Amino acid sequence: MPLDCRPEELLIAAIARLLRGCRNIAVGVSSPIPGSAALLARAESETPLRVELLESLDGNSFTRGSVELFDRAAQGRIDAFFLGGGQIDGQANINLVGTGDYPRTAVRWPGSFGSAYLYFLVPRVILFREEHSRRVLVPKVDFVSAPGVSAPEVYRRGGPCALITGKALFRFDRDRRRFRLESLHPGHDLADVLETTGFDFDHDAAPAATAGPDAATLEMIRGPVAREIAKAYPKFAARVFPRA
Amino acid sequence: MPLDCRPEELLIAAIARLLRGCRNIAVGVSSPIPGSAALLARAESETPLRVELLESLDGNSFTRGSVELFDRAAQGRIDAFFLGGGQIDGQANINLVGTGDYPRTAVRWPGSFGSAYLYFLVPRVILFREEHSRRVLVPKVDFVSAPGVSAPEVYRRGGPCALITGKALFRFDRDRRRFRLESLHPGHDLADVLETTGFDFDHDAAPAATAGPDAATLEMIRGPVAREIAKAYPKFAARVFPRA
Amino acid sequence: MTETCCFLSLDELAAQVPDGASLALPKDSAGAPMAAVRALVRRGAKDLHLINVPTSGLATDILIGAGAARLVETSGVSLGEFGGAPRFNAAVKAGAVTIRDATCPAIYAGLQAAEKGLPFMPLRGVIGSDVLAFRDDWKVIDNPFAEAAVDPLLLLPAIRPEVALFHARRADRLGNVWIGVQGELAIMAHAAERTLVTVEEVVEDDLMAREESAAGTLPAVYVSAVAEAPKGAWPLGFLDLYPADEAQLADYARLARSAEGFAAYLERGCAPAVGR
Amino acid sequence: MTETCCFLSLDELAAQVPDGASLALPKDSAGAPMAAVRALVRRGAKDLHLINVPTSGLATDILIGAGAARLVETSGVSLGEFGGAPRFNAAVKAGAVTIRDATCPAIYAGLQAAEKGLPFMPLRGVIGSDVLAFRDDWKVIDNPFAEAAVDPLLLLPAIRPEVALFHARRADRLGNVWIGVQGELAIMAHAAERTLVTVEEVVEDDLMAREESAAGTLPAVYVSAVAEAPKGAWPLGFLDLYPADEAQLADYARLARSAEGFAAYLERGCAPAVGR
Repeated sequence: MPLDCRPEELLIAAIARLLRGCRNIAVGVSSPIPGSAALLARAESETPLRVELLESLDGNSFTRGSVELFDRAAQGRIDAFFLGGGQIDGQANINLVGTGDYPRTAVRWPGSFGSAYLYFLVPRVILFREEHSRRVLVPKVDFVSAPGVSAPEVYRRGGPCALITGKALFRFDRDRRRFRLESLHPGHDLADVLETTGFDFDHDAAPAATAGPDAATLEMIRGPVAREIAKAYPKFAARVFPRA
Repeated sequence: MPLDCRPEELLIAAIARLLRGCRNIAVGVSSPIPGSAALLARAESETPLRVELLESLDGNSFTRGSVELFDRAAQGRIDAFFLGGGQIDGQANINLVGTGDYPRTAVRWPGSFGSAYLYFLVPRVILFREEHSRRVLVPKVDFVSAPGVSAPEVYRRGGPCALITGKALFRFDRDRRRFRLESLHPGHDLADVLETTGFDFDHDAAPAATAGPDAATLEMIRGPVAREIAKAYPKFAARVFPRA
Repeated sequence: MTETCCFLSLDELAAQVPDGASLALPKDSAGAPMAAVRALVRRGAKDLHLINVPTSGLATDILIGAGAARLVETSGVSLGEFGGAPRFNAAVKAGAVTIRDATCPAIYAGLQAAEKGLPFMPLRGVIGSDVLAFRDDWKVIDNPFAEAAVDPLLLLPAIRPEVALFHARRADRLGNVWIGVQGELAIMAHAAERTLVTVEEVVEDDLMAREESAAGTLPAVYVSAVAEAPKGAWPLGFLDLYPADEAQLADYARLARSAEGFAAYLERGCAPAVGR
Repeated sequence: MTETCCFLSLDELAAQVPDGASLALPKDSAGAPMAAVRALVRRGAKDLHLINVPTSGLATDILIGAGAARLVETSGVSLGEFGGAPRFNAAVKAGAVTIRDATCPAIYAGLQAAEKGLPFMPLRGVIGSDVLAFRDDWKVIDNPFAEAAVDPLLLLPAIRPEVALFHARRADRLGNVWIGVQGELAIMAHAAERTLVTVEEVVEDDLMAREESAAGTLPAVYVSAVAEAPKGAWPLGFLDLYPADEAQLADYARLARSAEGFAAYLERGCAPAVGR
């Protein structure tokens, strides 16, 4: 019987499952849910697992400056990273720059950050965007900050492995260059996800439900994970884990 | 009237004159005389002059490792450097590798160190070798660790400006690609230098004498310079400046 | 060590950044020189070519809002949890600044090329992105060491800023600057022609004297001038010294939505006494 | 932080360097791991491909003399004031090792290419030298960013050592290693597949906990194993901790002129207890 948990806790548990087997996870700025998921994965891992929280002054082991993240990714010392997108399309292209004609985009977002590089170098990139709408999940992004797939001659050691939103979890099939719906979060149905997704994707007739955290996991999330993530994201922690 | 000074002191004074106008001088390993000359140039300079002694733990300002010397040279932050050579020829090519057919050279020297790079990047490279003989000063080096001159299309911001030995001081004319004898050290004559130099060079009929240090300079050498160089080269200092 | 660095007031330091200069600025979270940015606004700096290393926020937004920049080379401009960068976004939309979108490691690569006196540095990734498509100063070559038949590889031209400007924890009297684990500040300074630094405090110890402090020190040879500016990152937070002034930042984010609101913020916020 | 580094004895550490491996070693003056080198000789290591970063001396001479190396990539091997490196010189002359002569910044460039996951790094200079003439693994291209008609530019392929091995002042219990201003040790470790470190002492403090010590620390993520080896650089000197053992070095320089003398030195000098 599913436990009563907050949507953020469901996402944290679901993302942590995607991180199983990793040895080194890096989490970018403004990423409290991926950060919590990485900390949960570390807490549940039977083998050593490092988490680098870029947001946090003492939550990472970079001693040569932030260029070290990119070098480490190239060295194969980062197994998983998270990217978002103002727009994400069905080929897993992401747009962090803006909508409309570049450069005088109608809406301007911050910029591509390290995405155009890390998407190629980190084996397991998880796309995370809570908003699940046709505004975000588009047929074709207006600007490709980082492409989801590459021509065979392009050096590429990594790329998208999954997309998780507030409604559903998709796996990305790199060979077919398409997303496949893996599960629907409790409370959401296929018709709604089809309606609010701007790109085509594969799916079962009756998709599974995204599993929530079990009691032990939930205890872990609300205890050590909540306390640790609060150091980097105090406001997030106060809102989501009021009792931690 | 020339002061009575040691040959090392004459060399130190002569090299220091070659360093006038520099702002940043780097001195490689095993270079007590160039190091002393750089310290003398600093003591006599009216404008700020930095000296980086690579040999010394605290005699240089590199905090990112020894790669910083090479980066700094490329940035234009090193005005002068010293190179030697097992062989030096009339085009200012230097050989730090060995004699005979490479790689199984009959005599093997340590290797080219940074010469193949710094010779191109540092504006004022001073060649220093105490031994003045046909063994060292050859018509053509057996192995070019670093070439004295380059084709016009080759990026080159620096190169040889002078060669100083135990007998004489030569200037290198980059346009004519030849050395010109500038002065003979006291006690040496042109006939001897012609006899002991394996390459052709230009010279006046009666070359000048290399000026020794004046009283103030000698005091500087034997005082603050001697004390400072002793930190990096205690044995050299004890031998040459027994009273410092 | 020879003393070549000079100590200036904030306004004197700002006067060392000529109009039209290319100006490298670090991330908001790692040494954004806010007091110096206000001094640049006070002196009416203009036509700056901003190089964000590799991203920015408030520092770039204020300079753009004040009309001090003609071009921004960046991998991202954002106020973080306070939302988008309003004057940057408006200026991009209006075409009031030229934007050169990059990606973080490409900016580091360009600076490292300059640090090494190289014409370019290679970088993996990026191929197939619109970041590359809109950068006609970047080149793709076929990797000459490739084992495969073709192996396209991006080359980034050197970025050599005329001025690098950042805020640091401390400097000593010789101009050595403690940068700690913020290695990108060393890359900026190595790459730049001149480096200007504001610091929380000037200390009497020689930072180069002990190995432990030397390891995190940018030597004075790279430092053109230092200005003491306590709370010089305000209203941003700075390392573990002080937290962000959240009320100020929220205020900025709200006011800067309009040009008028931004002007009102500036009038209040860039007076010489503020933030000192 | 997760503990992934392991603590080994010197002989266990030496066993982590497989025969035939490429092995990066630092300069004699900046972390040459002499105790580990003796352990390698004791275990009879062979066919090593030595990469001097960027030069070496006693460490390389002993490994060559002991028949442990098949190839040496170096910018210089010398005993400094004790003269040439006798076993190196003899082996080169006899063709007993393959020599790849380089120049210091080329070795750094190759390691930095590996550090950045790049196929190569460019380098200025070197063109027209015989260093380049004898390196068929190096390439010269025409700089694609050149303003002039032609601009030949050297490209160095990445150097990715299987093992980096060096001696450092201290490690903590998590495997973080203090390297101070010896930044080339970080480059070596970043570039290498595995990094083995001997240290003067293991300390109880977490070196990453304070910014001052973190700035000079190689994080444990790069460190495969650590062995405690007090006086681990002996008979070389080490930083300001101890001076070179000049009598030993003079003895070595004299004995190692002949293969027999070297063998006698080894017998005395590589017994497990020596240098500990």
